[in-house]
Amino acid sequence: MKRFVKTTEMTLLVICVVFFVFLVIASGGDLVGANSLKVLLQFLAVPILIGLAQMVVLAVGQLNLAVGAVGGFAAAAMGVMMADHGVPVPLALLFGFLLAAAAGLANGLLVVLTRINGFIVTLATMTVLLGVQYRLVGTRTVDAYPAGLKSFGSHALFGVLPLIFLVALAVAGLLALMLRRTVPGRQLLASGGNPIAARLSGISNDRSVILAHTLSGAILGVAAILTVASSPGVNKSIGGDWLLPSFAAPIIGGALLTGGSAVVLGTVLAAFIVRFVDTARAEFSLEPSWVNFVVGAVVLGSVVLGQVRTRRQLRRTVVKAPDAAVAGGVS
Amino acid sequence: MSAPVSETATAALQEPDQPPSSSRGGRTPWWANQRIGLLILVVLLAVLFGLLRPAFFNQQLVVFPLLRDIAMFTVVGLAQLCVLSIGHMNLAVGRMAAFSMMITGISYDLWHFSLYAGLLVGLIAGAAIGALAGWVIARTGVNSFVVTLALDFLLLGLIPLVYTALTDNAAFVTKPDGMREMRNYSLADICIGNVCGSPAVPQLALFAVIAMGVVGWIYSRTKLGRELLMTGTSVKAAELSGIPTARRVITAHAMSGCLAALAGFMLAVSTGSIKATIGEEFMLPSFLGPILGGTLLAGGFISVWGTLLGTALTSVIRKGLDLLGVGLESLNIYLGLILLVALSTDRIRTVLSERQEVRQR
Amino acid sequence: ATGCSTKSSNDSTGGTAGDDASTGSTGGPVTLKDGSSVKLALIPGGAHPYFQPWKATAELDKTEFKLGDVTFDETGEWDQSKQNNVVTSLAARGFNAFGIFGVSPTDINTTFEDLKSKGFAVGSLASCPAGDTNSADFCLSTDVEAAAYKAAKATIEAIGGEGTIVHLTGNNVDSNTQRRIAGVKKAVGETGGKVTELPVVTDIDKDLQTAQRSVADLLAAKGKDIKGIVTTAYNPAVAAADGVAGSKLPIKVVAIDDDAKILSGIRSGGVSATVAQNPVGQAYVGGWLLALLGSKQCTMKTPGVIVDSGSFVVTKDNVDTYDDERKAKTKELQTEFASQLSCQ
Amino acid sequence: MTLFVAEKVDKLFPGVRALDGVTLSLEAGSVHALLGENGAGKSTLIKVITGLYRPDGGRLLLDGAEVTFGSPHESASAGIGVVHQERNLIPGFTVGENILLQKLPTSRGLVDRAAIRSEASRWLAELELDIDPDQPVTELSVAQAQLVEIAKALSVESRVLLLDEPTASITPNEADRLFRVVDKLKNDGRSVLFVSHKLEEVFQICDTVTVLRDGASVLESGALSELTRDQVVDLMVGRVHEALSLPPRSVDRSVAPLLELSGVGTATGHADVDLAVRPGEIVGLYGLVGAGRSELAKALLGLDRITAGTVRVRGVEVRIKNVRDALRNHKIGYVTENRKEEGVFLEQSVSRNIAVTIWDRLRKLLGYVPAKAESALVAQYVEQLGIRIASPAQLAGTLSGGNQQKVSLAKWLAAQTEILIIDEPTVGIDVRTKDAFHTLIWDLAANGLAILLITSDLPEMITLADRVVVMRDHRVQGEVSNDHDYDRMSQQVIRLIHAEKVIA
Ligand SMILES: Nc1ncnc2c1ncn2[C@@H]1O[C@H](COP(=O)(O)OP(=O)(O)OP(=O)(O)O)[C@@H](O)[C@H]1O
Ligand SMILES: Nc1ncnc2c1ncn2[C@@H]1O[C@H](COP(=O)(O)OP(=O)(O)OP(=O)(O)O)[C@@H](O)[C@H]1O
Ligand SMILES: O[C@@H]1[C@@H](O)[C@@H](O)CO[C@H]1O
Ligand SMILES: [Mg+2]
Ligand SMILES: [Mg+2]
Repeated sequence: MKRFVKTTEMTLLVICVVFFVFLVIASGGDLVGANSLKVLLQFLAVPILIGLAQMVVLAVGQLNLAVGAVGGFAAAAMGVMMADHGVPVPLALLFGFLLAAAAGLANGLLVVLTRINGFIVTLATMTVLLGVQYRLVGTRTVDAYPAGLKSFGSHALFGVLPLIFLVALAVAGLLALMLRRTVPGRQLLASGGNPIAARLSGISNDRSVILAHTLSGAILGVAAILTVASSPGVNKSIGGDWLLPSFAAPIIGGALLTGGSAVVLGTVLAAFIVRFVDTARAEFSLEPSWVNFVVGAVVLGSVVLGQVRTRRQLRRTVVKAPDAAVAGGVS
Repeated sequence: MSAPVSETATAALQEPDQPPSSSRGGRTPWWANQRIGLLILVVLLAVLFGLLRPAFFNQQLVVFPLLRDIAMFTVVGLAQLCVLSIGHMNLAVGRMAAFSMMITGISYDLWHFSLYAGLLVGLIAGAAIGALAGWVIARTGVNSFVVTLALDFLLLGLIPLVYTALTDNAAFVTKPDGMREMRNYSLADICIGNVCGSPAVPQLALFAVIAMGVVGWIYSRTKLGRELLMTGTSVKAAELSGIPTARRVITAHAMSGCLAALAGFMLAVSTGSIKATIGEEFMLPSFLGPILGGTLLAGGFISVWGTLLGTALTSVIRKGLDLLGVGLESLNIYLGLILLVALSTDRIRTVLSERQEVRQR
Repeated sequence: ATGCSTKSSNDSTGGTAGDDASTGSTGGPVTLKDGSSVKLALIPGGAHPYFQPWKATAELDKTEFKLGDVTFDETGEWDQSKQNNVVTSLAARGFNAFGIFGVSPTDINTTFEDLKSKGFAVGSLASCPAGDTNSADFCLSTDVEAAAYKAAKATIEAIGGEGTIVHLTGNNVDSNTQRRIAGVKKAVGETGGKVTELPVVTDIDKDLQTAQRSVADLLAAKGKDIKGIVTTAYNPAVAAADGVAGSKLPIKVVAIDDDAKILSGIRSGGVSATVAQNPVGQAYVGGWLLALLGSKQCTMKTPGVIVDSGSFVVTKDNVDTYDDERKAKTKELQTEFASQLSCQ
Repeated sequence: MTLFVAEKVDKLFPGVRALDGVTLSLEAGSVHALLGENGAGKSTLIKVITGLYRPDGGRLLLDGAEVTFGSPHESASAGIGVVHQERNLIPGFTVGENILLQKLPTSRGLVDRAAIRSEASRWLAELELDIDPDQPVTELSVAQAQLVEIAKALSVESRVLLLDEPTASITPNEADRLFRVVDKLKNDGRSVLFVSHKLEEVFQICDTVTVLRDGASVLESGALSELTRDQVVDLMVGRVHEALSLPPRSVDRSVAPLLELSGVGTATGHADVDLAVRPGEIVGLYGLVGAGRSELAKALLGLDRITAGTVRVRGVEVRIKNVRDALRNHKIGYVTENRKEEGVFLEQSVSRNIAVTIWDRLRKLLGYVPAKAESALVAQYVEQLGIRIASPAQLAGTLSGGNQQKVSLAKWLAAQTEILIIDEPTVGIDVRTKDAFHTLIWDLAANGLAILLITSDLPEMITLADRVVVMRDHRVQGEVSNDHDYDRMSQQVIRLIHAEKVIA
């Protein structure tokens, strides 16, 4: 707990709360109305998931440029299966999910087997999958799938908590549990934190990389399911705007590009902050130009703050340390 | 005062038997060199496309625009390469191009600058905005990814505001003298006596040649380039070796911004006007060229030739597919697959060379 | 939720190629003598449902005018550089007549000039270059300002002539967007203050999810005050129809284009009206003109003329018949152009 | 009983034959030393044994049966534990998790934190270490990190334990604790391989020895009791190694100090530090690990804030902004103790590593650095310091530790500084090179350089320093004038360290 107080997560939490309170006041209290809250949370589900999908690959020091393409392709596949081929909903969703996971697995395998830079591999698979997505849906917007799925996508518990948001949180929880408390999860982080040390401890970095990419694909599969359930339809533009936010959330959340950090909470909180900016845009009828300006400032501000924090912290620990070190002195 | 090492110390330090400094010492064979591999790939693909569609060698309609593209994206790649050299990223390359071209556009539209004066102003603006990014990174120690991403958003906000305020159509359409010619002229328009250059080579490509020359020279021949690479390898060690790392960070980003501006100018000249959306498509190609060419994302190693070849590889594939009339349903699928296959051969070569080397001993 | 009955947009989009051919006499008012030397390329800005009718119409052009070859190439992907590359590649492959939707209105004249200087026939289709000049042989396009004006009028009518409306559209720094914003403003202005407009929401046409999120946020923040939404871009139109239906607010939505998804919205009442354009007419008449110009049979009397290809307000009442109106317009276009030609 | 044998092992790297038919055999219940100069192939042999490298020839026998290890995991499962020369901890993890990483305890599919805590505590206790298993390893000092790695190797409960220079960065008293554990293992019938450049330790705890030279074993399993220290050194060096003899050198005490600190306090906690170094003088700065000596050096170079007192260089009060300022304007150089992270650029060529400080001097118009002049200078220092490289283009990261240290020093010699701060110069350096370094440092002082020598190696300090300043808890405890007599001096110094705090 004491350590938590000094973390990036804490900074983000404070920013979140302040931002939220500010928005509530600015909207004259409207924002805490059931519908507004629901809308706020409804559109957090997918951003949280794509942030997490990027976070797991960042955790092994890789990156995934194909987030949008994997998600968009899986969503398109599900849509087409249901609308054009009458595949039952659960089957189509399962199949789409598996496709996304398989795409992630393919990324991982390609990185490991070819030793080509992960950046290039995922760029190439992104290109391929964008092609497949277009081949699947063309310029159509596919929406002829059972209403049950759509009502799942728009249903909210107590009129406030959208189911899809809860699904996203559940995924975040599971991911956190897996990274913190399971052996494969720990091994994955060890590979990211110090690949040589991990290897010396008998951990297969290759396996960690494959696992991370597969997990990323699977999370994107869930994101695709939620997208299909909650969008007016599926078309070739799905996934088109996922790339940048997917990086922004974990990095604002405190992830290191060099690997080794599991920042599930930070990623979720960062997604909240970005979402608040959207809300502010609508609330103040801001021109997108101004919104972009604000996003830029918030990102920079929050991270600079975090940096100042850690620096101060570092200084403090260094000053404190001598006693501990001297304790082992010559006798 | 120098600190000579005396004979005694030197004698004491000498190894009894120096290892034979093998001439081949640790070098990989030429065919395993990544750049040469890329070159072979590019040539093979060009020949293949040429066989399938002889029009591939049409100077005016294919080679000329292809080279113009390669030239521009090479400069885009170099812009990224400069920050990659210190282990940073510039996610705002495209927007920096847009920003600098906005200044150039203003200089044409409002101040009636000549073509080259406007370019110069743009380059300065690019260097300045890049330096700003570098300065923030150096001062705050925040990751370059985050800073340039934030800057990207900031500019994304700023640029349209300026365009909407100053123009009717969100573009500066004033064309200074010489711009049209620059777009269309090839080396055939440059003659020494009655020997003229090839009509397949656009004059615009000269900018890329100059940029490659300057960047290559800086990194291979100068103190600045060496210091950038050292900073990229280890900031701590660089700082402790007396390299002003903060200043190098700023320099790298300024170079990046300046090159982004040049690329923006080349794009503006080749498409026709200076508009807010310049550079929107720069980001991925900016990484693709250098990284395909062997520049390390982690910093400390760059390849200018590699950047050209990496850029050429992707442009040639796309052009070939264009000529084969591959529709959008298949275009991206082929593009991605060819890239993967082509690069896998690179890996196979490396493995083979390692095997061979151990066998030779 | 709104209608769940989308089939392929190709078969339900208003008007098919065949219809338009039957409207004119074979070859139109001026008959093409020999189209075999003409290889026609229709090049949209990128993949978009709006352009899909061009594909079939191009095939029709080929059979009807006995053209050497036709192609429909959307690989430009909304990037002017890429589109320029597509154009030159097509030229290298032997195509010599081009109907182009320029990605960047401020740049496309340059591309046109290049092609003209090489002796090709060029038409600006579905959008005209920004500014006062058009360097193509002709421009056959929706008058976007007029279309937006009509859409705004339809919205105002739908809300009963009073209240607040909001305009959702695409890329702010695109000259067509500016024209659309002006069209809507004009219609609002004409109400003399009875209708007011919230600040325009731009830049939400990139993808469906962004559009959907923006609409939801807009409705959550301002839904109670809004009576009508006029959209002049595709994704915002789809998102607005869906978002309003989901929110159960009494808001009227006016959309753009007649993609299957939107027409089904009109039929089910989720969308009050849409402004259909005339892509079939553009491709058909454009193809015919380009063939005449490309075969050197005719030249334009005044190169660069700009002709409105028409826009049509579609409501529940005329959703099944508006296409006749459109066909009539196509026929009219041919006659209009015939007078602009000087032929051998 | 022979537990493990590595027989005629070969290992090739591009350009280097690191192992050339090496044979090593380890007996149960005995401690075996593996000695050799820097780059002799000790670490490479250990990496081959643990499955990290695939041997290019030879075979491994465990209990007389041939084994091949495809990965460290396989060797660990076969009962071989190892502490590698390089630090290998996972930064984001706790001490406990790092210790048990090879085999994380689980209960019901989840990592069992309580079990980690209790088990890790057991191994920490074994080393008499007072470290919280829940502490993140990033908060450990270098020495603590080293000890945690040893605990990690112990936790595998291996029959064969390989220790590659485990004592390089820990204090003598921590080393003693380690040796007690080694003794216990030995009595349990396990086999321990011990690599060290500190021969005193080797003679203290080892029973047998294998000596490597240039990748070949020149002595296999000799009994240490039958060897003298000089014999071992001669075997390693390959010829008769002359004991270090330094020519007399005197310091002119009347000359004003080149570097002078008075009442210096820093942001990292130093207070009232007084210190002066004259030209031609070697001032030793001694203290236990963590006394704040390196930090003082860094503050001097402007890397940390100086909050009180004055720093004078050549009599003039200065405020040094950064290393560049120190180098250019004051001719001060700093050879860091943290070779891997701060001393050398592992991913750059040897040539660039050495030349990094001289580009300023070589550069012509537009910053052009003539390659010829550069490589000539580099060649000169490579030659003078006997740096063992295949070519100047070789990456520094592929050099042995000793050669890396030489590179790190070479760059400061090349910079032609007048004041040199040298921090722990011979950690992990072989005997001969160490002697050479000592000659070199001596020599530099004789040539008029002012040298501030920070070292935790007391014999080294007593060999080289003219005066020894003792630090503790970021303060100067006192000063001893050195007469180079080890017994007398070491007592004085230790007494100073443990004296009551000086009253300020
Ligand atoms: N990965 C590698 N690639 C190339 N050469 C290497 C590699 N690792 C070691 N070498 C070379 O192999 C030789 C043996 O190195 P090794 O690290 O085993 O020496 P060592 O005896 O452990 O030395 P030290 O006492 O300095 O640790 C050296 O010449 C070194 O440069
Ligand atoms: N790598 C490290 N990680 C964490 N703390 C460290 C590290 N190195 C030093 N410290 C801490 O910094 C303080 C001062 O260390 P400094 O390096 O200046 O001491 P020193 O006297 O030079 O000893 P040495 O360099 O031998 O460790 C000590 O409290 C020490 O615990
Ligand atoms: O209506 C517009 C057309 O004018 C064209 O811009 C393509 O997109 C459609 O939505
Ligand atoms: Mg070693
Ligand atoms: Mg120290």
